Amino acid sequence: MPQYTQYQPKEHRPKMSAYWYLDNWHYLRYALRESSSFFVAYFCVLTLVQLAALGTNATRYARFEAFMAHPAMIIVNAIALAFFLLHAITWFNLVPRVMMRQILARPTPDIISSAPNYLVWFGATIILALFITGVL
Amino acid sequence: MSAGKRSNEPIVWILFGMGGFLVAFFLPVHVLFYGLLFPAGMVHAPSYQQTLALVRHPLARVYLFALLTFCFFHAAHRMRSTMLDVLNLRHLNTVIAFLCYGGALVGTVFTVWLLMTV
Amino acid sequence: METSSHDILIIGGGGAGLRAAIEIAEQDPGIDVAMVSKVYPMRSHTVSAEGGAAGVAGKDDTIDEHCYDTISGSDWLGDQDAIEFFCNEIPKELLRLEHWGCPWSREPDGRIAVRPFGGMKKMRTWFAADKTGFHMLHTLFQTSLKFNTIVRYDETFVTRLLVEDGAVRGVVAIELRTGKIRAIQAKAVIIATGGCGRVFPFTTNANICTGDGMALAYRAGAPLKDMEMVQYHPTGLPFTGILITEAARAEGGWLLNKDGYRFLQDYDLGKPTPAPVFRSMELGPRDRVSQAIFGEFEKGRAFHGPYGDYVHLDLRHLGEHKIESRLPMVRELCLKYENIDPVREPIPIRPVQHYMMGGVHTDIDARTPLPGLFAAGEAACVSINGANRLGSNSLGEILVFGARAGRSAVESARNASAANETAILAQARDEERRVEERFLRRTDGTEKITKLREEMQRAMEKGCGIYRERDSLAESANKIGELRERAGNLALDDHSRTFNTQLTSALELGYMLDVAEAIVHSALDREESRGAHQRRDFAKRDDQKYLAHSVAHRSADGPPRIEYLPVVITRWPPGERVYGR
Amino acid sequence: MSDTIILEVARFNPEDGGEPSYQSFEVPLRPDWMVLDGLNHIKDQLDGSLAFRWSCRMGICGSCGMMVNGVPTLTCETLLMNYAPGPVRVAPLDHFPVVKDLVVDLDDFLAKLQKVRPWVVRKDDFKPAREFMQSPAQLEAFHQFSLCINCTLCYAACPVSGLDPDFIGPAAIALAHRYNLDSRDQGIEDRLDIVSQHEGIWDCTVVGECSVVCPKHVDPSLAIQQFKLTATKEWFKSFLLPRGKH
Repeated sequence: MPQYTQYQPKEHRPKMSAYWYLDNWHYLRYALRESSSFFVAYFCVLTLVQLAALGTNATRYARFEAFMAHPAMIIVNAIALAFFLLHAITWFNLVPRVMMRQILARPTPDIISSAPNYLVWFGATIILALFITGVL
Repeated sequence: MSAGKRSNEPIVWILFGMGGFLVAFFLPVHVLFYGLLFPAGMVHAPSYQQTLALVRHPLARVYLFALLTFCFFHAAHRMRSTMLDVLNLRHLNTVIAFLCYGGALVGTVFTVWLLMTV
Repeated sequence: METSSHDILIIGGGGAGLRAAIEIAEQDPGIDVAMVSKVYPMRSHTVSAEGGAAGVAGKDDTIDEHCYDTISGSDWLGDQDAIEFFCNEIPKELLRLEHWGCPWSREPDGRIAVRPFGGMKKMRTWFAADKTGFHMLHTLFQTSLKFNTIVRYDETFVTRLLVEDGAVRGVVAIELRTGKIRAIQAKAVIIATGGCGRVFPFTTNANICTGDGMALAYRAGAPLKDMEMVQYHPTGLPFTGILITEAARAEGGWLLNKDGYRFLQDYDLGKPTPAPVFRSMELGPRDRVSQAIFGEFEKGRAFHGPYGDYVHLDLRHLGEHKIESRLPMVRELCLKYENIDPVREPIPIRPVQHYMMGGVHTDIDARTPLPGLFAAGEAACVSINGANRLGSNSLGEILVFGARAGRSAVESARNASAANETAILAQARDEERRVEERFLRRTDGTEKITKLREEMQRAMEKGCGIYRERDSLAESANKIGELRERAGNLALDDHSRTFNTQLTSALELGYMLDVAEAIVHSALDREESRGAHQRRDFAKRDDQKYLAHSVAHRSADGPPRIEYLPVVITRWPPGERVYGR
Repeated sequence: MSDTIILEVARFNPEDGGEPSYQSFEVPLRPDWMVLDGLNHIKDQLDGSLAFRWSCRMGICGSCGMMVNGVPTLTCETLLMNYAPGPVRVAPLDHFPVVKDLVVDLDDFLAKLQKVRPWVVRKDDFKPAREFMQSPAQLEAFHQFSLCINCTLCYAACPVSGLDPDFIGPAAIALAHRYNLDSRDQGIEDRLDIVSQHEGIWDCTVVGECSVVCPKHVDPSLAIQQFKLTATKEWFKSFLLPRGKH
């Protein structure tokens, strides 16, 4: 018989991998979704810089615009856009569902809760685009 | 985990939640124009004067204040959870929370100052 | 050896055990009650019950009608005083469960909804969709968590009752996680371990239903009553034996043979009507419906599948909405285990062992003949089920008699005399030695647990199926006797202490063989046909000789001694069982 | 197609003093066999010392959850055929201490379950002579969250449960929420005291995997987020009306 400290079971406690978020696609998607926050912070700071440039004078703003046109900046901003879209889609599929469930107090098809958000998103994007481009 | 001490997390959570909607609804179009289409010259950017006039409009100031403030807190909250979960820095929770929400607060102060002086 | 001691000890953490524990805790917070269960309580087999629990609810229904349905359903073998007590108590118990949070299905106005059920003349079966047992068990378990006085020994396997001076004084049990063998003393012990379906090869019962409590009591000297009364449920899925609830028929499902014909009309169960009619056709009692399906098998009017013959349960005409709202689990089970959708296809079904009407002999107060020992639920036989239990009476039984056992145990524990602890602990150490020497340390065994179990199951199916006769019963009895010998020579691969499930399988096999012996000998002895006990060689009911409970006493060596106890008849003299007319 | 499949089964026996390892077994691949049938074939025919829990084999008792190819799964209702040609890796549920082979220690989970007060709390001591009236809509409000079978797959799927052993976790919070939503219950304040703490709902970062693996579609993730809404509402209430709470 193997030696064994009777009645003192040594349970095996597996350690979680430091790279657990690579274990499956859902976890990775979660990690990416959370990482969008770094780009949100980045873009907010960028907007503050833009405001500061605007508030100084036209030359400073032109310099800001030149900086933004640098290919590296365009690539970073393209990545930021991708992250914002990932955020938007995951957010609209989840949060309105929780709120709808809270309000209606029964399970509802996801389409009912998420569809209005996509409509609002679409509308807001068009209106903002008109303001930003100076059409309105 | 004894009964009685309810967390004050709701305050940051509600800011995070508001920010989540604003990020989703509005940030994509911002980065699309200011970060991509204008700099790349694919859409003609409005002039300095036009842009200045736009942000000086009272409604635009209110909008930008709300957008940036909530987005800062949204980002702060998520950066904190990313550091706790993904980077597994749970033992530094207090420091991380201080840095993240503190950063968001600093961002808010700057936002107010810039919007008032622009 | 580690020992502990409590006022009352409950063996089994299912519906009856939990109900007893709550009753005791509510009666007197000063009483120290412990519950030993070989699985976590919410894993208990109560969880698998589907259709509902019967209790008079509507204004057009009366207690007397519930009594009559139960008595005629039992083929007059149920004790009428117990049945009357049961029918009076059950609505209160079901309400109590409602107050504890059980999510009963509701009428639009907020009252509890009821549905029809087999053999019942009125709508009186309370239900929580088709997961009634699940919801009842979880409600009971969660409610039990609020009582700090209930001590639980989860995943602790009882190997023996401690009996001192004729009275039960506790148990010896193995804590599975550590392998620690401990003595748990108590002034009163309640057995609530459920049934023993696993002695049969094809059963709706869970893996844990191995008759542990029945065998423990039987070995300690308490007799087993009406063990020949084995219920076959008409509708189990072929291969797995998974239960398709009777509620499927109560909601309007039809039984069809291979010609698409509602064959129950050929078995004196009434004429087919589109909508279900109480006590008729598909709403007949389980024994008669199972026998009818078996009749179709014999006439060659069934389908032939890889796991034997089967007929169809057709729900298609109920429509998707009704199936989803009233029978969601039926649909889930069919999709998962048969890859068919009952909304579009008929369900293949065949009769399957489901329930033991018999069990540890108790009186109306849940007392066994052994002082200090009580029993409730499927493990016990009061008897309210007689020769055939009506669907939806068992979920009520665990509540009514679980609570009753709790009250009786409180009384008994209060009046118990001081125990001779030295003698009890000596017994416990003997038992520890037995488990270690016969199983854990033994290396020269030759018999395989699996093989013996399969042989037992085959013998039980052959001898104690839906129809029985002397020769095959005698053959099965011999086989069980032989297997009991061989079970003394088991070989174990696992000699470790930690969570040794092979050790528990070996001990369970011992329990099952004891119970199987009681079943087969009780069946051999009852030379009549009544309810679930159908003898080809004695096709008629014989009230002259057998309006009586069989009571099997274990003998040290050789077959059990079978005695008979008269049935309690109060207001309903034995009559003909009439269905569909 | 081959008529057998390889099961790589996690083994661990503390009494061997050994490390956890995997052992391969070849089992028949039958069209109606579940993963559990494969394990039972091993237990019955190949190696009787393999330890795992199972009981109802119909997906309702919640005993037989294991990691199958890295995914928390109820082995009694998952076809072996889904993993053909194999091999299939079967391991104990993640984030729990392992007792032996495929058996994990659930004591901590049960303690958490009890902690959230999963029973009807009445502050007014009202006991109706008959049932509490509850409309089908009121039943519907909590019914989904009452379907949890305590199989703990959600804990194995939840990285936060792995990172923070104190996290009350998906199933227990969903159960607390179930009682909060029950029209018969008045215990929400008690439960908020327990669950609206960092180790309760606020530890959840909405990975959402708990709801993906839940075999009964309880959607614990939804329950937790709803609970956060409620807790936030209550927090603002007590902030604005500090003495509103008697």
